[in-house]
Amino acid sequence: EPSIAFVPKLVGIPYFSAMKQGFEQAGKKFGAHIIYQGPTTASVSGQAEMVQSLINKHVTAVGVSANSPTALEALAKQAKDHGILFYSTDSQVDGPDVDLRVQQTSNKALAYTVIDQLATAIGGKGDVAFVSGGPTATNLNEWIALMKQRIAAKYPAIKVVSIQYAGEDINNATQVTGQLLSAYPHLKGVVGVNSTAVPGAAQAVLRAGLSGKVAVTGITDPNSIRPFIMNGTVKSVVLWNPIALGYLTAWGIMQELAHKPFATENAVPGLKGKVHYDAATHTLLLGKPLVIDKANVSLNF
Amino acid sequence: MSAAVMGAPKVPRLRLPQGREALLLITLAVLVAGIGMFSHGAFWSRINLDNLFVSSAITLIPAIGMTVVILTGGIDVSTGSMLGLTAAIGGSCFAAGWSLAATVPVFLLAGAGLGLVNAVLIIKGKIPPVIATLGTLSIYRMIVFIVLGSNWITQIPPVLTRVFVVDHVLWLPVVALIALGFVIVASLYLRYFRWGRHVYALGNNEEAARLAGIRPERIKLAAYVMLGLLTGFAALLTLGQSPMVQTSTGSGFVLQVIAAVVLGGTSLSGGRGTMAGTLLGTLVVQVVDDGIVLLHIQPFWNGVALGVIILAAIGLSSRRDAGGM
Amino acid sequence: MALVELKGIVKRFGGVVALDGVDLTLVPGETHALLGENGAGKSTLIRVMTGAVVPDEGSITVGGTPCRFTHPAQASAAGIAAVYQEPMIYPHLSVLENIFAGAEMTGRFGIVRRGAMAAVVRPLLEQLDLPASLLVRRMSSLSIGFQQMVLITKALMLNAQVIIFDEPTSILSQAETDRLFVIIERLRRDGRAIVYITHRLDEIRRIASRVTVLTDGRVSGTALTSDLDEAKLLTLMAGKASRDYGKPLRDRAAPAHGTPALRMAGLTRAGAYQNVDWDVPAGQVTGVYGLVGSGRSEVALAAFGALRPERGTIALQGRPIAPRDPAEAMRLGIGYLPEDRKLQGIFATKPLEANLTAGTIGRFRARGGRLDFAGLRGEALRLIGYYRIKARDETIGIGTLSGGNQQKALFARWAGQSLKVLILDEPTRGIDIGTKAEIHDFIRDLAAGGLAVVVISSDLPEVLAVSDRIIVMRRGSVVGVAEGAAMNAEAILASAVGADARAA
Amino acid sequence: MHASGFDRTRPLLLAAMAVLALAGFAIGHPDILSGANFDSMAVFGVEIGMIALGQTLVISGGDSGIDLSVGAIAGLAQVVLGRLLHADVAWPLAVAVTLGAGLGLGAINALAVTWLRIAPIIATLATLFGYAGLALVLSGGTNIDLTQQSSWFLALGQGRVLGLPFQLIALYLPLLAMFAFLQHGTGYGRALYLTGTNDRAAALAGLRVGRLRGAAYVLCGLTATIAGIVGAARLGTARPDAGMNDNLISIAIVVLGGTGIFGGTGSVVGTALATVVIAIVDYGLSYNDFNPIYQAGVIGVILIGVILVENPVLAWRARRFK
Ligand SMILES: Nc1ncnc2c1ncn2[C@@H]1O[C@H](COP(=O)(O)OP(=O)(O)OP(=O)(O)O)[C@@H](O)[C@H]1O
Ligand SMILES: Nc1ncnc2c1ncn2[C@@H]1O[C@H](COP(=O)(O)OP(=O)(O)OP(=O)(O)O)[C@@H](O)[C@H]1O
Ligand SMILES: [Mg+2]
Ligand SMILES: [Mg+2]
Repeated sequence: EPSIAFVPKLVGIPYFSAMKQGFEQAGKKFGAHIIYQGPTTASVSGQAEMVQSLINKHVTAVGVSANSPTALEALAKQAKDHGILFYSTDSQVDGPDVDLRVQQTSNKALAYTVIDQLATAIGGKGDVAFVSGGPTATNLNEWIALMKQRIAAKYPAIKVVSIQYAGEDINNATQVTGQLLSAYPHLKGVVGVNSTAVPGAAQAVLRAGLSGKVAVTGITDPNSIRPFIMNGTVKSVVLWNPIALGYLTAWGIMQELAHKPFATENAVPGLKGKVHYDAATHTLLLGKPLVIDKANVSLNF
Repeated sequence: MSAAVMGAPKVPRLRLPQGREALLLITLAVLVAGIGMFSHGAFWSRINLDNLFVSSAITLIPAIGMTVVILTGGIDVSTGSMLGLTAAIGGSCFAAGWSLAATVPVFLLAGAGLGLVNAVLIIKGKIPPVIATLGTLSIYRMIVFIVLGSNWITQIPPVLTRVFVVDHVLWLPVVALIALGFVIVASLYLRYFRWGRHVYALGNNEEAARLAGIRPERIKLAAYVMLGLLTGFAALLTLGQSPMVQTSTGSGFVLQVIAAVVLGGTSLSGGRGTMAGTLLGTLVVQVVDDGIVLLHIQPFWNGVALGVIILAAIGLSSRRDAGGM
Repeated sequence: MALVELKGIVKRFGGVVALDGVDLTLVPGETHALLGENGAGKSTLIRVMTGAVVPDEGSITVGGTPCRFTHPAQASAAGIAAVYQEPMIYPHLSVLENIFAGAEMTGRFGIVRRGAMAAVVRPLLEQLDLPASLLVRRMSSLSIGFQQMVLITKALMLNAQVIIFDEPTSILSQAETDRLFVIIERLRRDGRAIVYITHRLDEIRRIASRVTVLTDGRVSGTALTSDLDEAKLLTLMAGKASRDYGKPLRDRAAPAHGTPALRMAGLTRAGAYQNVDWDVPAGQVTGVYGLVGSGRSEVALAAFGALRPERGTIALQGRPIAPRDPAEAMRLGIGYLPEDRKLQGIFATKPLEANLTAGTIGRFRARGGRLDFAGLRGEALRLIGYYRIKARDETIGIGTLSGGNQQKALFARWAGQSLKVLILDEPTRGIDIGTKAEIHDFIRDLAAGGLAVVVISSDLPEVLAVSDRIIVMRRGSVVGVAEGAAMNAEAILASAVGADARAA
Repeated sequence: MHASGFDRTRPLLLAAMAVLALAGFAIGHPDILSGANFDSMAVFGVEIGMIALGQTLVISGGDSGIDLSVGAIAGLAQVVLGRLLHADVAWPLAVAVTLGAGLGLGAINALAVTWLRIAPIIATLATLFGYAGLALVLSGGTNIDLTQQSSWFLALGQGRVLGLPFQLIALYLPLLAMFAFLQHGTGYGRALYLTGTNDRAAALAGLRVGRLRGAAYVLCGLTATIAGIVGAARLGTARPDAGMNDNLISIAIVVLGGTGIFGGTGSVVGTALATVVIAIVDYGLSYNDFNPIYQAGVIGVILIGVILVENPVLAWRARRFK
């Protein structure tokens, strides 16, 4: 039975636990032992240390949701030299030595969907602010860039007045949003870019008595945002299904280990719909972003 | 070299607090005036003031306990983990459907209990406070991970937010009023009550205090337990501020608390400092932090601005405080 | 009827036997002096009585009931109070709080009654001739002399049955000592038992009725003061007769001509000293006498670069200097032995060797920037031997030495350096009589070697014994300079105290 | 007693603990005793170990000395280096400039503490914000890719000497030797110990207290910078947040190594042994599939446990001397 190790950006957050759940479902189904280990903070070096120890232990496959796109390239090569499969999922590693990449959804589709939701909520015009997580998180920064791109192209009446960084901490997000609300009295909307920023921003808006006047949306999971969707502060947020992402990753690894090549469109047992594969970048793509609103907020992840 | 360092006499002074409070007050006034002016009134908006008062209060409440602990010559660096752990324990009760009335004591007891663990390690185990609490900092955080099992708790009753944060009494959010009340009581207690004076005596010279019949162990025990209790209360308030418990809840918090206390003029070697200083220190930190967003400073420059303002404001006042040569 | 009875007290510190079966009986209405060489065990005995140190063997009875003190609180409950040799202060608290720490007067709800405490202590301050304004000052802002006065006040305040003084007057001058004695005498008549430790024999004769001599942790004799003369005492202490103390040691140097090695002119620092002129010639010992707080130490600190004067000039061998810190002063050739041994002098947790060589580290450099450890050790051993410091070896922590031996070590640290000017502030504080004379010899030798030496002391006989000239200061000003025949005790005391001060 | 006040009990306990930990892990997974694993432990221990060397000096200098900015310095150093390399500056020059910058950052700390007389915890907290902010500004918040740089440069973090990691043999051990020599063999070390013990007495003995302490902060800035450079070369990446966890760990290592936070005691030798213990425990736990959340907790237990074991040992030794 092959052992598949997954090193998330950090442990202790529901998002990666959900991915782990998907990994384990697939592990049970396809016969693989899943090892889930990661640093307790999103530390590049901590992640590298875990990957190194897993390589030294000669697991069958090791992979990450990367805290840095380049910092693990040397380790990917080392894995390859030891005959260990190296993959990245959720947040990718650059370079030629990555055997498999699994992408939740196209970054572009995700960012565009968020902005479309925002535009609907604020009527297509007004001042908005972004609240992000860590200022150095690669994928968050990429999404922000794409969101701005969408605004420039499609919603010229929307103006991004500020981008703030609150880390992975809901209290900081609440506080920063509170400050934004006073610093920009005409603010119409707040976009939370990571899973703590959206509920934090919603809480600040709620506290300031601006529910309904300032729209909040962004990228987060249903569990975190449920209270705010139920009380009407937030209409919709955007995500994908992390359990499915984990599941797909594990399936993809099993395919690779069995030397079964991917088609451009793949049917995955246990997943609905077809999964696209890009041979040039060795990337499996889970699917379209998922809009979460009152109708489907009972999803549990 | 400061005059005080050489042990040389200086002009008579009436009481402990040095010019530090006055200097902090001036610093605060300058910051408030400056930010008030350049933020085009945004600083004075209700939303901002509430925001400021609520976050100040949540820092201030444990800072009161921390001041006492540092006055005794000790320190507790586990406060952030303690806050996280009490929030996790209390939050689990909420998640299990406990009522507010049943859960509030859980927060306070959990906090006091964790404080007691620190106290016992320090007093009975004779472990230097930094080491003991560095140890429990990691251990408490580990327990947070175990308790939460990497799920965030979101079932926090909204009434917490309403009661502590949204409702106002006398123009202040309830938390702020509570914090202010605590500061006043603690300040009076330290200043006018026998036990409070013993805290200072102990921090000044433990050996002398022991020889004078003061029992250092009891005072230390009370100080650490009280800090735990206040931290437990702050955990409850944190959930009123943002209704979610994360595994990272409270990390980075202790530095903020210690910074406020030390900035307020409390000496890390003990025996010197006041509650008023801690109050002002807390406000200065929060106002600087607030001003950076209000002044529309580019986010990447936040840290630089924060660092420079602290160095400038504190550096100038410290130099003055030390009185030159 | 004995108030306190110690029997067979033994206390060991590691390998050192500090007390080796000591018996002591204290009776009410008697002042009992304890005498002994440095390191004889006096302070340890005191600490046993106050519960600060738990003896290994022996028994203590107070008022007939056997006691075993494991915490100082028990001793103070039993009515025993002490002024320790090393000032036990709360530096950041006010004088009032220092006096009442642990014994606050409280009213309803445990509120501390400052007013009442001040009212209680004020008469006592008056008797000690201390201003009431002292009460609100921060303890650390006082010079050590004043701190000592405050601690004495504190012990007197406690209203204890047994009051112990461990060298209370070692940095007090005649005037303060006199005031203290009046109070001690009254307490004695009140029926208290007083224990008094000192190295000044004249004081013993003035107030003590009984003397116990300790030698190497044993009682070598107890006698009524009236039965003892100096020679006998010294023999008891050291087992040998010592040189007559108090006589001039040597011929005075001829009055110096030419530029003095150190000259300070018009030195002023508001609130501390005004218009101070000091001329310190090379090859001589210049004594500086004054009451506690007369500003002697502060002027010295100015010369040493530790406290900048506001006005005035300092010249070294005719060249004006303005040292910014002690390091610069030392490079110029000025040294200063501070008066506050614990705070300004020793590195308590460091070995004797490091303490002895702290000022000369830079001189012991071997190849490759290495410290010359053999050299350091050699120098330390030389100093230990030369100045007869009683210590197991040079690696022992200086904090475990007796007060007098710590003082000798500090003296050795400075005397061992090559300088032009050396200012010694209370150099013999806590040093026993036998050794004191030796230190005086050392001081005279330094001067004879061409060094300009200043001796600041509150001990008038000492100043008279070692000095070639004496500067007298009062309230921050120089009020007299005496030389040759003019150097007599009465005249110097009179100008130090000031005619007006007595009246006030 | 040594001038350092350093007692041999602690190093012995730490050494024993390292052996025990290894033995314990070997029960679960005997192949942990392989060369590759020791290699990895060394590689991951070296950077924090270097930072801890500097931190030891700062803490032992007294006056509540502490440097909270070490992590930020490491991150800023990486960013400066990354920028220079991307501007096609030759790597030796870029490294040299970065080292110079690191000295400067340390010097700012030194000035804030000794000249502005700000309490070290506040001063270095402020510079922590400042340096981390500068790193963000200079990098634009992004990951800087150094994987394409000269392999000579990358060898600083990935190379090998005598079959062992380059940074261990050529950087850490020499640094450790230098710092140990500085502390125990030179006048500077002696003077810093005295300053840490009693700064008033030190000043009045003619020691330049401000300079002595200031130098400790400068050296600490330097070690953090070297650690940052090694990290960048090891990962082929420069990041503004590279040192985010280093502050607390470096302090924990220093106190575990026996340096008292009130100053005047301790030794980099203890710090080095503590680094070894932490590296073994850290790596060993993850090698044994322990959930990483227990790693921090175990380190907490070690901190407390060492003192709980040491206290009776010290008491016993004191009694034995009677
Ligand atoms: N804490 C301690 N640890 C080790 N040795 C100690 C300690 N305290 C005192 N000693 C030793 O006990 C002996 C007696 O010291 P003590 O202080 O009682 O002497 P003393 O008679 O008061 O001398 P002095 O006149 O110099 O004050 C000395 O040899 C001293 O070194
Ligand atoms: N009556 C007083 N009450 C309190 N402080 C006083 C009084 N008189 C003088 N002082 C303080 O004492 C200081 C002088 O102390 P300094 O140490 O220089 O004197 P000194 O002659 O060396 O006395 P000491 O023997 O106490 O060391 C002055 O700065 C002054 O502030
Ligand atoms: Mg003594
Ligand atoms: Mg003096």
